[in-house]
Amino acid sequence: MSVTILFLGPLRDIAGEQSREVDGPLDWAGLREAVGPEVAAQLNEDRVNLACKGRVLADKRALKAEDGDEVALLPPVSGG
Amino acid sequence: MSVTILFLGPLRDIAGEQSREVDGPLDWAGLREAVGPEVAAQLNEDRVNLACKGRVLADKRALKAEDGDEVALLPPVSGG
Amino acid sequence: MARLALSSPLDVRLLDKGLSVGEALAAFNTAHDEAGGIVSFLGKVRPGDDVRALELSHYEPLTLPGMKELAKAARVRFDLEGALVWHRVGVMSPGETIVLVATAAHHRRSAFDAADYVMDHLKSAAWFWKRERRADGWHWIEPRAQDRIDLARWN
Amino acid sequence: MARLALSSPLDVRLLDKGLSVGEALAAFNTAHDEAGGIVSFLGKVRPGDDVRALELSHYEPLTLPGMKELAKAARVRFDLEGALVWHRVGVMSPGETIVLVATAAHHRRSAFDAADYVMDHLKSAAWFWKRERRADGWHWIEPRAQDRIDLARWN
Repeated sequence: MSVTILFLGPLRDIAGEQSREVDGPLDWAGLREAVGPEVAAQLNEDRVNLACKGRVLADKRALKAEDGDEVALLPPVSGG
Repeated sequence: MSVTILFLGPLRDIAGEQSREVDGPLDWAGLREAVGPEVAAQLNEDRVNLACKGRVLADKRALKAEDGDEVALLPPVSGG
Repeated sequence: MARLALSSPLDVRLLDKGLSVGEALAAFNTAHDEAGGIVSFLGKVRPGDDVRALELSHYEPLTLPGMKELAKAARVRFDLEGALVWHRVGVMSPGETIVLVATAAHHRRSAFDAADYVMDHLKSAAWFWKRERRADGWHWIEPRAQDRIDLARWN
Repeated sequence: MARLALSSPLDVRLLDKGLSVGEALAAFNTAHDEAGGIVSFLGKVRPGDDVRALELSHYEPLTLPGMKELAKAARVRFDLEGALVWHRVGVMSPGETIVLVATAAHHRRSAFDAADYVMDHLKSAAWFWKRERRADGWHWIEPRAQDRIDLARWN
């Protein structure tokens, strides 16, 4: 069991992979460390959101993920 | 040969008929006389238009219809 | 689905019987496969309000030419790739289609605005006269004040 | 035409392959025969601009629930009788449909505004990420400034 970090949209290209498994628990500092400096820089931007267990966090800095959780990094969207 | 006067929409009910043939030539005064006082009162209103030979007249008081022409009385429209 | 031939870029019709909306829109879509956005409006006789039937009358020499002018004006104003403007005449029952408009454009805003523009003009600036049959007989319908306000937006 | 079953009043789908626009709109029309007005928007991959393919990705736990919330919000805000909100995911070619939205309402203004509202939100407030393949490879697309301005109209 571990925390799954998912890279959505262009963050996948920056991360160089679609997902990564890390040991829980995982907080904001741990996440930024786990994803490397380039993705961490993106994460700092307001327009990049974070979801944990399928819910978007109102305050991404309050992340508290446990083993088994999925954490998704959500860059700015473009649909339609 | 004569001038055909066509009553469109609700004017048909007021006129009590769909069309009427009158001898040409027909001008604004002649038209108002030919259609009777009730329709003539409607004709005086700005929102009632007049077409002659399939063209809406910019100035309906300038009507000059000859035998063979069709004159259409066009009350306010409502489509769609 | 049977292939329906549309004239392109503008297909403008007066129809004296029902129409297949799905077929018309599928054909319009196919005819404009370069367009990024297609908007359609379908207007139907509403059941309720005690309306048993609706009749639309027109004046042959003016109505269709006026609709063609309207479609041309919309095409120029909104830079459309194409438009379909179909309007029923005659007697219709509740649930039946009165009008079908479709617009194809590069961008969605143009397609939306153009369909809106065409509908506002069909409602209160095209040569149609509408009456409804209720329990107590036929009643002529005048454009609502709202229709005139809608139309004035485009001036 | 084959009968397509729609959920009513709201039919919201993520599709991983092409769709028949004519069939969908015919079914929507049939499902809402009490509505006076039905508006649809169809968005397609535009040929040209050197785009060879377009890919839309999504995030399963958020995307469909978000679209359902959007449809519900539109229904309440514009007093809709129903709405259809279908969005493609995966790789598409020029000419293929990306999105189909249809709205049914008592009055045409509500149907127009609701379709417009849903599209503005799908463009820049739904969980999709879009990239285009051009001659030199794939490029991620960010919402245009105009898309954000369009969205702000509804606040």
